[in-house]
Amino acid sequence: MTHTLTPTAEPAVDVDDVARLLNQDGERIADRELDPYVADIDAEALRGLYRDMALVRRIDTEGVALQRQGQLGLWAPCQGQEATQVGTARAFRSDDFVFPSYREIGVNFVRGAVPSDFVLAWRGEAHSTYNPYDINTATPQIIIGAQSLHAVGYAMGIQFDGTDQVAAAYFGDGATSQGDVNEAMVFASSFRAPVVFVCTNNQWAISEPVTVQAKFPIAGRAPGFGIPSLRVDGNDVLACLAAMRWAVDHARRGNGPAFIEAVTYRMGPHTTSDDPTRYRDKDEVERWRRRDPLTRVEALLRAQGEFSEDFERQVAADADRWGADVRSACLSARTREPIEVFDNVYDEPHVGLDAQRAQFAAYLDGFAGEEAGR
Amino acid sequence: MTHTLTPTAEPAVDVDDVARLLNQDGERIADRELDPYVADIDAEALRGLYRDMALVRRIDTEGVALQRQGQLGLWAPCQGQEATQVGTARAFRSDDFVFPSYREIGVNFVRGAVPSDFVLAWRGEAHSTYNPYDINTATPQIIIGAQSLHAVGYAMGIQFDGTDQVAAAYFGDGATSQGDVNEAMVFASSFRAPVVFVCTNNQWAISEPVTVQAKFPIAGRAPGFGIPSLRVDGNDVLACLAAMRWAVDHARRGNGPAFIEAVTYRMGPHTTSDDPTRYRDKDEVERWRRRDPLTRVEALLRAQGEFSEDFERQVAADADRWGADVRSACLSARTREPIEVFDNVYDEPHVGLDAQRAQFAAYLDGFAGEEAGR
Amino acid sequence: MTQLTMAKSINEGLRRAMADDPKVLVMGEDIGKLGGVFRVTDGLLDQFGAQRVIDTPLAESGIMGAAVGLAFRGYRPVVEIQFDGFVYPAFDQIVCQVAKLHYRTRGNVKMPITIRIPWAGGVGAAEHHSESPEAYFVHTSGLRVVAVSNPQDAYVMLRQAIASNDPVVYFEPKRLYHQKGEVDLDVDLADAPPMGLARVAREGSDVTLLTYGAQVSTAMDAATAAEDDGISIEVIDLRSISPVDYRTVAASVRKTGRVVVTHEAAREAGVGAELVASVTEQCFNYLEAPPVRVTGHDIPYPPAKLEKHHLPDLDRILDAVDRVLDRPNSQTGREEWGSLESGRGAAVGGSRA
Amino acid sequence: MTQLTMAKSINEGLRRAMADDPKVLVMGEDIGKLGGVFRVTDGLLDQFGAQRVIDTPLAESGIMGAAVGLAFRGYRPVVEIQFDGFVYPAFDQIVCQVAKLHYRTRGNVKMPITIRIPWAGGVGAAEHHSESPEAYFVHTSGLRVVAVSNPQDAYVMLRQAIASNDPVVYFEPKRLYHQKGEVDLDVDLADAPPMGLARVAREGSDVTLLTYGAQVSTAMDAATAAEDDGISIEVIDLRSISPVDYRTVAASVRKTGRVVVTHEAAREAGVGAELVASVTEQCFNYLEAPPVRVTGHDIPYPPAKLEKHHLPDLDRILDAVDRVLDRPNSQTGREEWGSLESGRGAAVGGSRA
Ligand SMILES: Cc1ncc(C[n+]2csc(CCOP(=O)(O)OP(=O)(O)O)c2C)c(N)n1
Ligand SMILES: Cc1ncc(C[n+]2csc(CCOP(=O)(O)OP(=O)(O)O)c2C)c(N)n1
Ligand SMILES: [Mg+2]
Ligand SMILES: [Mg+2]
Repeated sequence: MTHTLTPTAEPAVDVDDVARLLNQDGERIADRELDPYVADIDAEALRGLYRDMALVRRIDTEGVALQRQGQLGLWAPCQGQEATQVGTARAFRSDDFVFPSYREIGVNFVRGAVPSDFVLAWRGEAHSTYNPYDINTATPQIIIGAQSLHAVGYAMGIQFDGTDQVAAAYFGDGATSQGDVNEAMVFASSFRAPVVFVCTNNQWAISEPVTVQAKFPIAGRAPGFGIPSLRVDGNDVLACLAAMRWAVDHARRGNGPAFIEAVTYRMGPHTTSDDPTRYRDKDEVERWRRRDPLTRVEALLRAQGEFSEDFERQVAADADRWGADVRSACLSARTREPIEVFDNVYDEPHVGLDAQRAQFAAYLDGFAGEEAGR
Repeated sequence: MTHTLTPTAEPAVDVDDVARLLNQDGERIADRELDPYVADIDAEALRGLYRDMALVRRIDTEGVALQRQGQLGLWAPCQGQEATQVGTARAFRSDDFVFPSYREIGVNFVRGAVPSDFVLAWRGEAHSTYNPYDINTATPQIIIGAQSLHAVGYAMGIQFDGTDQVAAAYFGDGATSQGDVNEAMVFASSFRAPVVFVCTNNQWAISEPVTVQAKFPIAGRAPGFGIPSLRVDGNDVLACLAAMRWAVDHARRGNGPAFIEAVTYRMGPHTTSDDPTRYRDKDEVERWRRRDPLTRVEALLRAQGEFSEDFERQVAADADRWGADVRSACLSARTREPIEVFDNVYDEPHVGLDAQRAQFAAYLDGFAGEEAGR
Repeated sequence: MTQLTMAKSINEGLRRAMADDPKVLVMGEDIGKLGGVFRVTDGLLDQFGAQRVIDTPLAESGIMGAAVGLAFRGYRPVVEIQFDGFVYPAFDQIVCQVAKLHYRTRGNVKMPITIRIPWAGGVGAAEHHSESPEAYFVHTSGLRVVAVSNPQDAYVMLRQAIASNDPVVYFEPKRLYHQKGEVDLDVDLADAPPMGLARVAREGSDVTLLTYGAQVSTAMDAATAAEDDGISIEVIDLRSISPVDYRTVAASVRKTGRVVVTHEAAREAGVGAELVASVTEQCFNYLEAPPVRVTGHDIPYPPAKLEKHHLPDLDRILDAVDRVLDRPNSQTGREEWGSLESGRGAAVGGSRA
Repeated sequence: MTQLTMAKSINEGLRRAMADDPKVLVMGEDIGKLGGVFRVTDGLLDQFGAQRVIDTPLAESGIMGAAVGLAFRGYRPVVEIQFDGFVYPAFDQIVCQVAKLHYRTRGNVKMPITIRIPWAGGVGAAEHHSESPEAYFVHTSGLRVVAVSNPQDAYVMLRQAIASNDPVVYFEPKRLYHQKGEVDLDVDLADAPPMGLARVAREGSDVTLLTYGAQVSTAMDAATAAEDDGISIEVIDLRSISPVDYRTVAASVRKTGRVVVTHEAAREAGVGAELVASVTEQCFNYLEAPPVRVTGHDIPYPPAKLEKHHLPDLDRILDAVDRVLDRPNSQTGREEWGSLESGRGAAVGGSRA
């Protein structure tokens, strides 16, 4: 009823006003709507989710360490967001196409990225490593919000091709302020495109609390665009999986776009260059530490007697292997040759750049001799 | 409750799902919420609104005629939208500040524009005529949606200055797809800025029906940004006035932004260059002709015995005078001197442009002689 | 061969490209039922349907971003920006995504997007409808930029732009839309001159006149007028303004030794600056006089009634020709940047602190 | 006089401008509590409060559009764009509104907006964090564009930019943020050289080396190195790149007859093109050799590990100096645009239709 006055009071934003299947103590909460979407998740599957999160956390820790050791120029940690990333990403089919932003370590992990993919860009060796078509995942986007439109365009293409794939875009709470993200909702809604928007509301955009972007629940914005949405506990991997399965299913069935707001927390700094003590309370961080996405799955599994020492050891070993692999991919990186800066600017011959490249090649050739002479 | 699944069905868009105080036959409809806002509107005031609309229609007709006669390069007719423009604009105080788009003839009329202001820009004599500070109205914006942000910035300034003015932005249904308009809602909401957004949903953006932009009621989008909104019959001048008074009042009292969607119809072409027969039904136009914003006020006044022949004559005479004044302002326009293209690019001396100007002056000086010589 | 307007030849280019390749689609504002505000997409909706002729919401960044996503999916979107002055909301998507994704993904993701822009002035339009933003795109590495000057080129170069795996910004001069010319629609596209090649539009020996787009006809008129004064002007239609075919340009300059460049866009850091700088670098020893630029002033596009004083017309071009030939001209006797020599303080601006 | 980093001197510039004029406010992302990602606005929130130090939502078009509205209201907003590569979403508001409103309103509405942009590369950053977009703004009539190279200029020119009634794009080289220099914060701003004036950073007689921003120090290093070879380079720090103080430039070129221009931005239609074109137009008869540009390649900014091959360093500048002096250099014996002479068809691209 848009023709009666809507309330003028600001809706309160409560981080606990979320769909949830596991509480902080790891107790399973029934949810009539979401339960069907995770009916198949047995202990084995749950352990799989736990393992994913543990490995992602390890990759993240390794990334931070490598940056501290001067091996990476930068790292954008995802600690605290493992459930959001793993839970949502596990809802895709491999032939769905995902447009992540820079912090989606867990999404890329689930999509099939290999160790070097996590570090070489932050090391400054390449803007991207994997071929997007190999893992049906675009290279992580740095321009805030831009990828949301790419996902919509890709989804329009799916529609035209008549397949039942879906596309998805990941972005942050800060990103919701960008025109692009809103235009993406307009386009998705108008074309009923099979796209899912995943907003990782980790409470912060660098130093700005989410209230600078939105004095209202972000998930409440999508319905205004005609897009159904769901606000989910982003530290509850089961709820994230269920919500995302609902959303993906919705899009896959031809019902158009869907929107997920995963309410979580960025435990670390924005990037390794950031100093969060300048702008946020230790208390807040501590409060969220008690909501750790891994511990609550562990608690559930333990309560079910499904968290064996064997499993624990295996996960630790796998994590160590991943950590080691990431590290060695980083340390063994080969820096490309100077002349390769000219590669792939264009797909076809380019008279201007080809000449410039030749000129630079001549410069590089002469350089050694000249250098010696000086 | 954003954590439960929202309905997936598209909300139906019904042009009659609007707040209304006058039906098509000019009968007054009671509305508990809006009535208080027009309690002071007696027959005299109603005649004033009617007169405004009649004069605006006449200016519009004159503009079209002048364009057809080759006196204007273009004209963007407002026929059908008089109630939206006059009704909403009458809700402002003169010290409020308005950011209109290019079709707001009635808004500018109410704000105090003089005859030449309506034609000289379309004639190509100037990008704008009036000094915005004289009538507290920015020059009409052509870049779709851009002015929505200007209004928010202005409103932030009002806030900082601690006055009780409000700012307002007018834009169309098409404009709601632009990033800028959505960012404007984000900023307005975050800063609780005293700004009112007026979306004139005239069903068309050039050749695109509103359903290309939004498969849902536009007013329903604002609440998602934390902004209360109202969908009003844009052909009902009384309802437009009431709704806008509510919105302006809301903003003026420090409650932050408000949003009005006025549901109306663009009776004419997009501009005089446009040929709407290519894309829309005659029937639709005819249906909307029966909703004419002037006739229903006339009917009400007649029913009340308040629409005298005298008044009719007076309005006709005033309209004729306005028409004549607009025409003569157009025909007597002086085109500026060639060298004046350099005026006002910068406010302060500019070594580059000043040299270029001098060079061009020398060129213009020499031109006559050289021309003769050739 | 048939006589077609430029608008119609572009329309045919789109139609045939779409017929030949199911991955080609067109998208933009009002391009469907209306056929575009210039009727360039007229009839395409009927022929190809709403999935390939897409009326989009009114948001240029959205259009461009969606086109990027479609390119990711293997489509070849042809995007129409309704008017030159409305491309800026899409600038971020063009500069950061369209231009860079191929580089970013090390060639794995192609961006075969053609961005059609009805372009430039001289049509008496309202503000924002007569802009010449081409230099922004020329300065953006990763894009190709072409500007057409006649119906035949419009047809062929559009086909080539759409066929290119690289993103191409394709400028269509509005004031030529209704001009007719001979068009061979059955030309063998593989045999036609590639869009990267410049064309000597008129041979001459005294002055090389470089230009593109609608200015080509103004330049041709200037060359004809100059002939009466015994001055032989070689007019080069650059066609591609990024990259520029300097082989053709240099051959001409080495012959004439004198260069005039003309375009509608503002002068400062415009395409003309690049042309003068490159020609000077490459042909310095052949130059008999400093190249002169005849361009729009460094002002926002003026109101329609004044645009003729902004646009570089035949007389301004001829005045510049006189300058490079050291014949009497409007600037004779004036010191270059004369005003610079005086009033150091006041003239430089920004000193009010 | 005191030793300050450039970041601190800009911070002081903001602080004092805000203290002097209540209409000055700063706005941008993370500029409040955090003090900006480069700490340039450190302490301002505490001193001036949240109404004058405004942490905005994450939307550059929104920031710029709101700044326009504030300017309408009589404020003098200083906008921080977090990194050079994030200015593009604001491009439409800058080009169509900030740059044009004064012209559009015939001088009635002033746009005293300062757009601060942490700028350019050489700091090993991720993609989009090392861009040099200045030519886009130089080509935009209605804007002034400055680039600072040392803490003192940074302070004075920021004050002048904020005091100017015209919009100013103010580029701050990231790689100089932490370099210290002598700063006189009590300089009389009315007496200080206006921001429009160039500065002869080092006198010389053989070659004029034109540059701005962080490249000034590279240029100074090159001049020092060249001295060992007996080459005397005059380095000019342009400071204002729109407009350019051609009086100072021309005086130097008339003395040296040889010009090298260097900047990080891509070459094509960059600021260097304008400089070469203008210098050629104005000083043609004094030129002994074609001016040479030493710039970033015409490529998207490369990954950090490769940026040193993109950025014009001391060696590339010296190589160009050798070229303009006709000394042996890397291009000796190569035909200019050599590849152009061969392989007409394939090399021009876009021919796959
Ligand atoms: C267009 C643009 N503007 C600014 C930035 C700088 N920036 C990088 S991350 C970031 C905050 C993003 O916050 P959010 O969207 O919540 O994502 P998060 O970092 O929390 O994952 C900002 C402002 C950018 N990358 N792109
Ligand atoms: C940024 C931008 N894109 C495109 C246009 C071209 N254009 C002018 S009016 C218009 C339609 C606007 O529709 P709407 O917002 O509904 O306003 P209305 O014309 O119906 O009043 C378009 C696409 C423009 N002026 N600005
Ligand atoms: Mg965040
Ligand atoms: Mg409309």
